[in-house]
Amino acid sequence: MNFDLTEDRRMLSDTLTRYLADRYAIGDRSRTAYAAPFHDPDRWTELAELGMAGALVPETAGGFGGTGFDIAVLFEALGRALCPEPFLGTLLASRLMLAADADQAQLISGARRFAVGLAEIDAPYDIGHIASTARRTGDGYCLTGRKTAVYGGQAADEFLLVALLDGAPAVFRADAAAVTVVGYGMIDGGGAAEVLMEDSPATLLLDNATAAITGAVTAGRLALCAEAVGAMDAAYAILLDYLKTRKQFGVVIGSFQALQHRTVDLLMEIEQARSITIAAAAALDGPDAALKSAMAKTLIGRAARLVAEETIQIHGGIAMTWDYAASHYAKRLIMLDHQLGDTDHCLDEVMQSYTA
Amino acid sequence: MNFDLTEDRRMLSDTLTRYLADRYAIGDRSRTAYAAPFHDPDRWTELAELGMAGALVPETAGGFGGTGFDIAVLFEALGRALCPEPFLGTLLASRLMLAADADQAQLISGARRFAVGLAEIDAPYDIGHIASTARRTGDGYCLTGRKTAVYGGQAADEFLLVALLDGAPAVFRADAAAVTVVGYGMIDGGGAAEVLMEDSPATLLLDNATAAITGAVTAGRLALCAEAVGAMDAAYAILLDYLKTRKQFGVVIGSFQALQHRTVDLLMEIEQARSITIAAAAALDGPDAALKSAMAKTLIGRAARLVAEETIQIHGGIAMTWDYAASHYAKRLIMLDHQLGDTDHCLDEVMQSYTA
Amino acid sequence: MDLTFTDHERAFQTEVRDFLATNLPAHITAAVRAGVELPREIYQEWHELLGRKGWLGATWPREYGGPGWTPVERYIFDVECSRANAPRVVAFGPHMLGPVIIEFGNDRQKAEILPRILSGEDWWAQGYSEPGAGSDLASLRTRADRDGDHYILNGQKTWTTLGQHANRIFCLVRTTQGGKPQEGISFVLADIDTPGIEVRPIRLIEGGHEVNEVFFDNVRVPVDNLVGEENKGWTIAKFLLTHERTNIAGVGISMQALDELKALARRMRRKGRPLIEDPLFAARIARVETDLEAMKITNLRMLFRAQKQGHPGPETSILKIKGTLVNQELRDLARRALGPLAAPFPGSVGETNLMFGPENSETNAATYFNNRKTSIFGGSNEIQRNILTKTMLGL
Amino acid sequence: MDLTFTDHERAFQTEVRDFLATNLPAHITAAVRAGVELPREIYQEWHELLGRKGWLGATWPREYGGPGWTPVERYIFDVECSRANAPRVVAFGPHMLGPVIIEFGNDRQKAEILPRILSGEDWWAQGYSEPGAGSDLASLRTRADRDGDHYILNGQKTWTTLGQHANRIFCLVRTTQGGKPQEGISFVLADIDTPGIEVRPIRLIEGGHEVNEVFFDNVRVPVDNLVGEENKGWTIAKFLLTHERTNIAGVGISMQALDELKALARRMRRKGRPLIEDPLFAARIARVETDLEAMKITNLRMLFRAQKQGHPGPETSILKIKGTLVNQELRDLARRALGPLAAPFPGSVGETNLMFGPENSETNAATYFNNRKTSIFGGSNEIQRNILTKTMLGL
Repeated sequence: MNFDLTEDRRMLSDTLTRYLADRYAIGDRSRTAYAAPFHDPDRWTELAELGMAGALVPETAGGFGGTGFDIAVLFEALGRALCPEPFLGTLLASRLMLAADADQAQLISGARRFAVGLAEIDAPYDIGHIASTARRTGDGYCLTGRKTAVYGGQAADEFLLVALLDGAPAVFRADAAAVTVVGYGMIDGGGAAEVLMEDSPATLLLDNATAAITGAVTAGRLALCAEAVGAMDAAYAILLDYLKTRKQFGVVIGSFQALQHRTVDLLMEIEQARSITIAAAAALDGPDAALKSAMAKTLIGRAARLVAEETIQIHGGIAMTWDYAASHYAKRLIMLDHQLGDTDHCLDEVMQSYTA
Repeated sequence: MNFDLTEDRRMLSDTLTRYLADRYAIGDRSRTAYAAPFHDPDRWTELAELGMAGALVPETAGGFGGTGFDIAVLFEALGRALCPEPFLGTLLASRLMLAADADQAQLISGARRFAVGLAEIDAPYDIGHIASTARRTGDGYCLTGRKTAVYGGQAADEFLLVALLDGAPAVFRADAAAVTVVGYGMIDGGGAAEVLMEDSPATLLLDNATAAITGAVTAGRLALCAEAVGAMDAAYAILLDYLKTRKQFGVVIGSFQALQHRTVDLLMEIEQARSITIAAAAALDGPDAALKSAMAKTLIGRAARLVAEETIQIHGGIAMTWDYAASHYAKRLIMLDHQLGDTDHCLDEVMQSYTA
Repeated sequence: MDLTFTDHERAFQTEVRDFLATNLPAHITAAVRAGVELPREIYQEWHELLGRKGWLGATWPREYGGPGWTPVERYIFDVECSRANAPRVVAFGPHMLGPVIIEFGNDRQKAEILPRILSGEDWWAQGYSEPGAGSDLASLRTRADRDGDHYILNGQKTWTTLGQHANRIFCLVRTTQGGKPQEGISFVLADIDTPGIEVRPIRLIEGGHEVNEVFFDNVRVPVDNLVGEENKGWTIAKFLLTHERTNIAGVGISMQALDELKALARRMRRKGRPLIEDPLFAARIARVETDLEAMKITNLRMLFRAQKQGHPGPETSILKIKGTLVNQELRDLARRALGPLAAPFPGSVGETNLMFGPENSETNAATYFNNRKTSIFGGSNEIQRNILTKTMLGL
Repeated sequence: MDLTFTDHERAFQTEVRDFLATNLPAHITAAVRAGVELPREIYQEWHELLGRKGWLGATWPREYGGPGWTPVERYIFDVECSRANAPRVVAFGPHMLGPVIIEFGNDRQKAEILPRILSGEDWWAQGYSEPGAGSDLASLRTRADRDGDHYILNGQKTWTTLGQHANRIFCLVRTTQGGKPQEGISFVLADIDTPGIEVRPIRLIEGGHEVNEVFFDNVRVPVDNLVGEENKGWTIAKFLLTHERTNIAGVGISMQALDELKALARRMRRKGRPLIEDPLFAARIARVETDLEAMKITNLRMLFRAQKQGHPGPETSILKIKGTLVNQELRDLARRALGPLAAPFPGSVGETNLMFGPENSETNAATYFNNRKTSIFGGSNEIQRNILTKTMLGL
């Protein structure tokens, strides 16, 4: 048993943290996160050069990481800085390409940005009710349908798109030019897109892809949980500082016992969130991966909402303002519950294990 | 709009409250509530003579009450005193007899004690899956099955029993001697019984009785909610008194803000519980009766648990002891969730209204 | 016990409904339904509409141009307006300054100020909170130093809601330094265009401009603009903080939000069926609906007491807390119902015919974040719990 | 990061499992599963069994007869015992007094007291809390006045768990009056049968006899029974309060309770199907299972730190709070699962062959009520929050 990071991962974390502190201080971050293209292409390239995309990819596929703890360490640092760069889409793409044994050199180098179209309006969190379809053509396939909430899609060069082929989910590759991309910024910063496929040409990456897609979602959930832990730590530090400095009625507000006990409750939930994320990271690539990541995401959906709402409430008005960093952490913590399965959806997956 | 009690109901409440204060002070109450027959037959007769059974019965049926507010006022007073007398079974029986236009003179006078067998082990809260059956005989019916949690059954003279007749729930009357009664005391005081029917002779009170049974359960839920409000008020008064007198670290514990705010939260939930009970009382006998009583019971299931657990926790060890009244209030508040549909079951009924 | 309204009250309810059905323009209700920030013109149109009908000064006695409503009538009016998707009345003139002038103003002030509120000519802003004095109002530092017939105002106010639209402002200022915090405070009026006053926007969490900072730099205000006695402003502040609010729980708004939530949950789909059939989501709706149902009665009980005793009881604090919790839970569920479609930052989607969710849902997340304010402003829920600790618990 | 146990630890786990499988008698596990109060004999049998194996003084160094376990081994042992339905070890002798004697006792005390704990000859009770001093231990008033070679004890202790079975008791008493509350306290041992000591039962909420009051009326105790220095008892009290507890969260007990809950939910039926298929109930189970899963890791992190730094961090308070919440929620669900069958007062049903629920479920409600104690004793959850406020928040 060892809860220390390996030397390699500590270095990865330190490097990324230093870079983000330098380039993504909160004011810079918000300018980038809320103006098209909702990330910074130059910085994305720099991050790839620092090895951050490669850290998500196993050595067997040309990267230098890709385990649950690599993913967790990287996303925790991203979360602490609220970094809007499209790492989530990159991770999802990498896992699908890994399942297909596809070359990931351009993903690792950052030369090409990938995004994954999974969700649909009527099937936001599960792949059991996808409506997009693929049709065979002479030399390939054509896709029809609409993919929603394609993270990083507003700035992607290439899409991996899930559509039904002979009734089963399959994954296709399509150039950005081959589909209609409606990009937008997200309320918590960063960008996404709706992707419209109207008999759009594509190549097959993977058929009968249910297991591969579940694997990608599992890794994505772990990443979001780790990101939440980083963001919760940062929000909590801001709150703690405020409790020690802000005065009301002649004393620091941290001296009020009602606030103290509520703050302790946040601490407990953050520690529980950290623990369940460790459990999910350790389980990734094992037989319990999906269940543990569902457990992690449902717990974190609860914890992150509590931390976000209580951070605002205990602060008072100041945390309701754009210019105060805690407000941005609160937004991210709330909105990541909407990604890849919310707290109820993931709880339901845990429940399903009782009757499976 | 008027939230004052009518003069009649105020008198009813005052009379009952005075009687209970005199005869059911907490020590006396616990002796009666925990020793067979788990109520006091003499006091039951006195209460009937004071008109308390009749207050549950409409004038058209020979009583002098029977509205939602009559039921609420009476059970609230019973709840404040944790009275173990079998009023719940009496109310359920009266509603069924009312639906059947049966004579209630003996119920009103207290001469005969009635109890109702609705629930079964595999159908504790709903009548949709009852397994007990009735069989026609020459001059009547014979019943077979087991009825569980028959409140007041340990001391009943006569049972109203629900069994399937031609596949539909019907209500039958059976003398206590015609069935096997396994009486017991309840952990929160008072008594109940399991009733075993082994081809036991009975007479038909009501066939196709689903609506009548639902009506009886609706009234019973209202009664339990009102009882909970009374018990919460009493528990809360004990807690407030303790907060003002108990010292720790040299000050009264009521001076700790964390406890103050949690106590305020209890106050809010009790007021909400009172309100929803008023809503259910007003709706009884109207088209929304079942829905409003389900709303009331689900809210009170939540509120009563919170009040019970927090009352113990804020008190500390003293409220864990048998000799301190708050412990008995806590038990009643927890266990009444187990009667006639718990908080989840009643919530589910509210949910069903969305798709009905 | 009788939970029904009187015949008279029911007739009044019908009158309000009919008035709204006939007079409230569709472009206003559309804007309210869409959940976006309303422009000044819409508020102005609504105020003038009510002003003409004599319903703007809802709490004012008839002699000052109010409708002379009972607490129950005011409640009915509030609920019906919410149900009809009318905008809120911007409270600062009609519901705050108006009653203050009626209670504390002199005859000249009454004659000058009250009609201009009812006509919509004046839009008042509130100058209460300061950066260092949020819930702790008594520690305010904006000072008004006497200079002949004028006060010279210096300092800063904040959280001035819709102050960008106002032409006048009422302020709590410190006219005497030293002494107890509550002493030496005065209640003073000013025109926003007085030299030295600057209104700067505060951008809120969801990106909107709803509140402002107001800076005072040697602002000269006539002494005549003092309301009530000098140094006795705390009395007015307390009057305003405890001023009767018949619908502090926002029952109508929450009823409307619940209806919209149910409609949304019927349209959104999860796992091949409508979201409202998802047991966990339906349970969330049922829980908050039950709370709201109880809160309606709690509200009516408060009205009954207010009507009977002439003043509401401390349950107003309960209603403030519960009202915000219920409202915030409803906003949470509406956001949650949209799933990933809640993500777009309003305005960040370019020209497109694409719907990102059911009609009017594109502001759901922003509304959720914005409404976190309700448990903070007007005396935070923590302050309300402190009040209840004193008044109801006696601790 | 590596969450797996070492080969050595896994081998130890197997050893414990094998030992329990071979040696723990069926009548003991049956009594534990049934959830009833255990009689003295069962504890005694269990203690002697562990004593013979050398596993009773789990935290003791080898030189005093302990097994010399690491924190991880102690954790593994605790979890495996819970999973095997072994009784708890009654902590007062083996886990509390033993370490105190090892740390503060003199050689004579070590030689006399420690072996009698390990052999099961002595059953120690704890005399800590007093009616006026629960969480506020420093305000204790039981006094020990010196009279030659004796102390004369007068006062009252309470919450003395299983004191009815004990033959000896350790007490915090006041040997000097006045001064700061923490000063003048001493740690003294006494035989229960000393004239003037009376143990009276306290009946608990669920009806059981688990705790006692202990009265001291001019009880003469040799001065040799003082442990550590006179008037320095507070040091020992603090040592005990912060004494390393590797399984304060009760992970094994909760794992066992979760398994039993799931089995129960599979057997009980609602609306024609197993309760575990009821979405609202299944959601409750899934929520608490998830919390427990997280808590296991939080516990391992604490162990890792304890092993690495030689002492656990302040997260023990987190584990105490979360551990009780998880355990209490599990007890709540077990009670809830039974529906109306949870109602019978244990013992009130006469002779009958009737089952009132699945096997061993008849004590579920009583266990739920009894376990409300866990968030109160050993430093209530409120005290733990105060501790965390200081240690982790720095407030």
